[in-house]
Amino acid sequence: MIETVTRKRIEILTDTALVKRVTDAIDRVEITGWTVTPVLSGKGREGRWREERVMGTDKVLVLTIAAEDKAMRLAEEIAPILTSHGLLFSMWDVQVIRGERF
Amino acid sequence: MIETVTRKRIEILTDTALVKRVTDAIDRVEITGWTVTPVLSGKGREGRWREERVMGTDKVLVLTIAAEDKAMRLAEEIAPILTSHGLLFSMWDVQVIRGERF
Amino acid sequence: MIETVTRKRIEILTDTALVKRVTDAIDRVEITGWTVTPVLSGKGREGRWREERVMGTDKVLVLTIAAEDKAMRLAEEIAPILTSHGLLFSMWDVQVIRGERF
Amino acid sequence: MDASTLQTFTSPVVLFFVLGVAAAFARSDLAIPEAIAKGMSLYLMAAIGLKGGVAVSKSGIDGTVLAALGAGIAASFLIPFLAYAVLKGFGRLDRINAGAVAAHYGSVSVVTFVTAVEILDAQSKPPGGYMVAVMATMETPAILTGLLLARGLGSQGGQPKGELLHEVFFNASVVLLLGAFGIGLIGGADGFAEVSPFFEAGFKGVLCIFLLDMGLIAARRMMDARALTWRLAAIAIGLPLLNGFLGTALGTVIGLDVGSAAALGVLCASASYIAVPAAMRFALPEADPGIYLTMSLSLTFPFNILINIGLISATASLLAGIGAAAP
Amino acid sequence: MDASTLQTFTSPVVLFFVLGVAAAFARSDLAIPEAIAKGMSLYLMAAIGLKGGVAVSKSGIDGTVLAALGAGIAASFLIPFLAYAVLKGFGRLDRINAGAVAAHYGSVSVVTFVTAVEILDAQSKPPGGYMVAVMATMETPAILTGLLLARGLGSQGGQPKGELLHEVFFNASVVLLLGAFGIGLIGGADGFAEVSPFFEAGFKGVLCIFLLDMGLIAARRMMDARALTWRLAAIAIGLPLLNGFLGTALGTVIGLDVGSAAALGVLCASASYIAVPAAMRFALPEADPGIYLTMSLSLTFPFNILINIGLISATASLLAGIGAAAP
Amino acid sequence: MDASTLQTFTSPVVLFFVLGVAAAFARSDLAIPEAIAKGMSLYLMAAIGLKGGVAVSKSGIDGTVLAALGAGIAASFLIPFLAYAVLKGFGRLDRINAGAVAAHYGSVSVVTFVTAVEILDAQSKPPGGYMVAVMATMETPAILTGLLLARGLGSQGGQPKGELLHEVFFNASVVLLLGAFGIGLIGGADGFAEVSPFFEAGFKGVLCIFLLDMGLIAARRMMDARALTWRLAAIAIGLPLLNGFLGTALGTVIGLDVGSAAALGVLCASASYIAVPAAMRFALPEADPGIYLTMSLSLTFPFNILINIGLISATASLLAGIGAAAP
Ligand SMILES: Nc1ncnc2c1ncn2[C@@H]1O[C@H](COP(=O)(O)O)[C@@H](O)[C@H]1O
Ligand SMILES: Nc1ncnc2c1ncn2[C@@H]1O[C@H](COP(=O)(O)O)[C@@H](O)[C@H]1O
Ligand SMILES: Nc1ncnc2c1ncn2[C@@H]1O[C@H](COP(=O)(O)O)[C@@H](O)[C@H]1O
Ligand code: NA
Ligand code: NA
Ligand code: NA
Repeated sequence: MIETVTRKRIEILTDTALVKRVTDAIDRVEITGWTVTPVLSGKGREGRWREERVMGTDKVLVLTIAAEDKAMRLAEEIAPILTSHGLLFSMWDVQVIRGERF
Repeated sequence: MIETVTRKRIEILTDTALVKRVTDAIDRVEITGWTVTPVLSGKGREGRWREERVMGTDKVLVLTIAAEDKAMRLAEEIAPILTSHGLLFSMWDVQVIRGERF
Repeated sequence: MIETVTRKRIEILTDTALVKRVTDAIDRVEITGWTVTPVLSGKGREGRWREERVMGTDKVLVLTIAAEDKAMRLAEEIAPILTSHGLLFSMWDVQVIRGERF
Repeated sequence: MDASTLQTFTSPVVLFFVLGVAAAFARSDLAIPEAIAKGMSLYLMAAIGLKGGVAVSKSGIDGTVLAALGAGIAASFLIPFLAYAVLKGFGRLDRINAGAVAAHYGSVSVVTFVTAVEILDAQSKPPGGYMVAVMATMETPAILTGLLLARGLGSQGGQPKGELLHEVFFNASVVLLLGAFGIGLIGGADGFAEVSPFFEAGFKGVLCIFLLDMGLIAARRMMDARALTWRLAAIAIGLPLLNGFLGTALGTVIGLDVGSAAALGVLCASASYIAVPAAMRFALPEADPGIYLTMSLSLTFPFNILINIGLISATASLLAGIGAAAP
Repeated sequence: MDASTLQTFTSPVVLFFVLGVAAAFARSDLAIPEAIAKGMSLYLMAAIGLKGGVAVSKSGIDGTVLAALGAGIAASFLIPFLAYAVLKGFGRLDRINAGAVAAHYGSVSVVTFVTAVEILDAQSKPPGGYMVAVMATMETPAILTGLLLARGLGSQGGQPKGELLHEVFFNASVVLLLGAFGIGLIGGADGFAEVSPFFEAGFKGVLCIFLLDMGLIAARRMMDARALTWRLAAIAIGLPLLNGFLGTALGTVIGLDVGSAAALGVLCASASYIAVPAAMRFALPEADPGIYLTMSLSLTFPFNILINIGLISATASLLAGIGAAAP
Repeated sequence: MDASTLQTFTSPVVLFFVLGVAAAFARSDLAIPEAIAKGMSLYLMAAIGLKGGVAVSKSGIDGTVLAALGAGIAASFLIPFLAYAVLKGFGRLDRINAGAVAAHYGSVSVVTFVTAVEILDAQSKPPGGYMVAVMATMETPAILTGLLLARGLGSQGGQPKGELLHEVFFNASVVLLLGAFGIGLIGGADGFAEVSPFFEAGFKGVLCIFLLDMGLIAARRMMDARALTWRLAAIAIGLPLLNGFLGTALGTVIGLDVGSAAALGVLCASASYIAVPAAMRFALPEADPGIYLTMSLSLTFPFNILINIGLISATASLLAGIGAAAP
């Protein structure tokens, strides 16, 4: 039977223009990697958005898997700009194979 | 240490043509927002699909984060059309920062 | 109140060129379906990548929902090529409606 | 099969389609990005709409045009009844699926039409510019008939009726085709001159690449398809043969020129695989796309492109000859 | 409104924009894939840059060109002050949002400019090729003024200043416009001849489809917008009227020909909805895109395309007439 | 470096590449959507294939053509042995990575070839149309040699051999190039006339934008690259110099005209960065893309475009002169 360990999977919704600020934070807390996936449209308190790629105001999801302590440090790094920059932050436990990578 | 609260993250796979029906249901149960992300291809009981964007029969994922009670109400809204409309519904617990938003 | 059951949601990050190897493994362990979603860019031990679609060296996420036993069999199928092929594997518990499908 | 049928196979447009089919069957990984394919389909609709509008701005709207419009709309409304009967009887489909497939056969395929125009032009039988308007008006009536057959008059499956009608009448291809037609009509030849390097000069090349993609998609879907019964496969070939003949005959009877009668035949023979599938996912989500897309896209579409357009063109010439010979 | 204003409405370019707006208001699902729209906007910038560079390689750089460049840069720096005052006073916006919106109005819209050039060309008042360089240099100064107004001189909201200036000066559209301008300048008419079938012949057609998309996007954003106050709506119309007049007058005073003066007026009147919004998400993430995008894209942009370009063109002719009459 | 080398730098095609490199190094956010870039690369392959097929339909297939095909296939099979030896010895790579990189250098870069054709055309040394077929056949043999070197004859790393061969022979660019070549051959000049406004007139413009994108991607990858050793960097420059000379000499010896000999030289000098990387991810997933992509795309590709094509062209003229002078 394969052995798995528990890590945190973090998902941050952010404006494309602000991705670098998010990934810089991930690098700063020394998480080994991250992955960016596209988003098409959405609705929030500030109303609906879609077809924003031409204007450069579209959003993406940044995913990263990390050990709990680094995940919490990332949460603290991101928290101050969460509301002002319109980010959405969520995390949960996942099982990974070969956890020493994260 | 940053304080987090637990919310439900719901993910619904749906035909692009039916997105509005799903997001209307989300709005009806008064969840504050949702996000749509693209899907490339897949396989299910009805066989494989890919390259459907030209035909308009492609699919997307609708993500939404909500408090448990609203999440359950959404599940009940969606359940009746789940099989007939070929939707895929899953949800799990996530930790979020500033949970009062959801 | 709607009844939900617990299943595993598995997420595998893989090179586009290797998708078929991953979905073949999913089919082999007799999971009913899978869904492929796009990825834009990322960073790992092997450095940063982006704009690889022209070169055909880009990546995608393969998602699949399955009962625990099948999920573990998939993990074992995938484990041997995990590091050599640069895959990223994570899984977690989700609640689904009408679990007999999975 | 006469010379004009064979001629089809030296056209680069058709050869690119064949290349796509061959590449897919050889399991090549060749693929056109979906955004590009979508963009090309919008381009083709805008260009064909404009061109038709400019043509009508020159020729004007007369009795023939109105007759063609009426014939097209009637055909789109009525073909689904015929198709439904065959699909339920011979094809053994249930009500929902028979209705959904019937809607596809009553509606039209823009690319089949466009390819037919290229082939007819090359055979010196150019259809009238107003046939573009006929095509645009034929897209939607069939959807209504198909839904009626699938659901009956009363229920719409919990689906608000207004929203549905709206979806049907303002769907993307109808709006773009008629909108561009209107712009062509307003701008006329002068307005078109400005934009013709883009919309006219590029047209055939874009059509080549688009058909390459449709060949890939059609053949891949065929290979992915789980057992489509031989009965349904037979219908996917027989129905366009029958509808093509009926449409061409109807066109000849109402007095259209050879090219336009052939174009009406092609419209009747063709089955939608863009506007209608999307409408069906919306309005009849219980219907199985594996049936209607495989029939319309993987069987009827290639059959029309490769064989039926040639047959219909020959039929139209024949019927016109009979008409001319008759007193 | 004189003849030249009305003439606007028979141009296919403008008619496609109207079609987009109408389709969106009719809630049609017509949509251009975003990758295609992005690709078209890059194409338009490369083409206009090349064309401008080739024109200047022929005409050379003289005093008029330098005066136009100076006037443009000054206008881009100064318009945000005017806009900010109006937005904070009459518009009742807070400092952050007033600064963000002001930056949009000081900067320029490439597509508005391009459409104006098409219209002015058709009215036999072609602007000088160097106006492309003027446009490119007007994109960024306004961003700096807007940020200064929003944040004051000191703080940059934790944002490293160097990174910000870099973002502003090397943003995609500035680089592409000036780069293509430089290539046109180096290659000259000979170099351009090789690539002109692509960049020149396709230009108007691409502009049509791009404006169709902008019509869809502008109208959809309008419908999605939560209460934009009537005060802000009034500013989104009034400001381009005022800036258009001031810019045209400035152009006339510094001795530009009619077409170029009108083009300067259009640049002043137009509000950015590509370069500046992205810069604001980066540098002023607290500002509400619902305000600045709706104003610049959904109100000012259509107003300029449909009405204001015509007005500015007429104004330029009028002012040139007065200038000529004066001793 | 003679005049023909310098001439390269006034071509808009090359200047757009330089613009892309410069923009990336200046850390501009300029980017072409990936779907557009993919679409342009398919367009370029279809166009070059068609053009080659039409040319051969005119000239016919003779001994020279067969000699060129044979020489190309042999070069693609053999160059990886040379490259492997250098990469393992001087470059200090392990077996897997040396084999993967060697496959890239034996295969070809379509865009390098296309750019070379533009430059050779401008220098009145147009290569024969059959060189397109030579290019297409050179894509895959090197992949087989590279895998052989990396894995030995026996094992394929658990990879079913049939699947792999299939992947290699039916990969997208081979299918599209040869398919379009075949269509050009069948359709001939008449068939091509219909589609030439799209495939011919747009060609150079699309190449400009595509090279802009490749400049951006190549330079960004260079900046993202973790330490590429100076040894590998030296090989990425030295190998194309050597292969370019050998290929040109081979072409001259087997009796090709100057332009075709130069084109063969460019094919030998160029390294694949589209077909082969994808094949390596599939067949040698343990190899590091950071090595093979950085070498082929970020070093060899710019070196070939900016310098080596010019050198090879001059070499070909020189060798032809020597050949002519010899008794
Ligand atoms: N900790 C992580 N979290 C999320 N994605 C990761 C992580 N590490 C690596 N990745 C992704 O996996 C890819 C390959 O990683 P690697 O094999 O470490 O180079 C990267 O380019 C990222 O897209
Ligand atoms: N409850 C939610 N679940 C999922 N996505 C959300 C939710 N709320 C907001 N979003 C996303 O976050 C974006 C910004 O939200 P807001 O800052 O509330 O306007 C929205 O446009 C959505 O894409
Ligand atoms: N077990 C699964 N895990 C992930 N995605 C699935 C699964 N089953 C089905 N899907 C997705 O849902 C779509 C429709 O499934 P079905 O209704 O079974 O044909 C498929 O095409 C897949 O994209
Ligand atoms: Na039909
Ligand atoms: Na302005
Ligand atoms: Na080579």
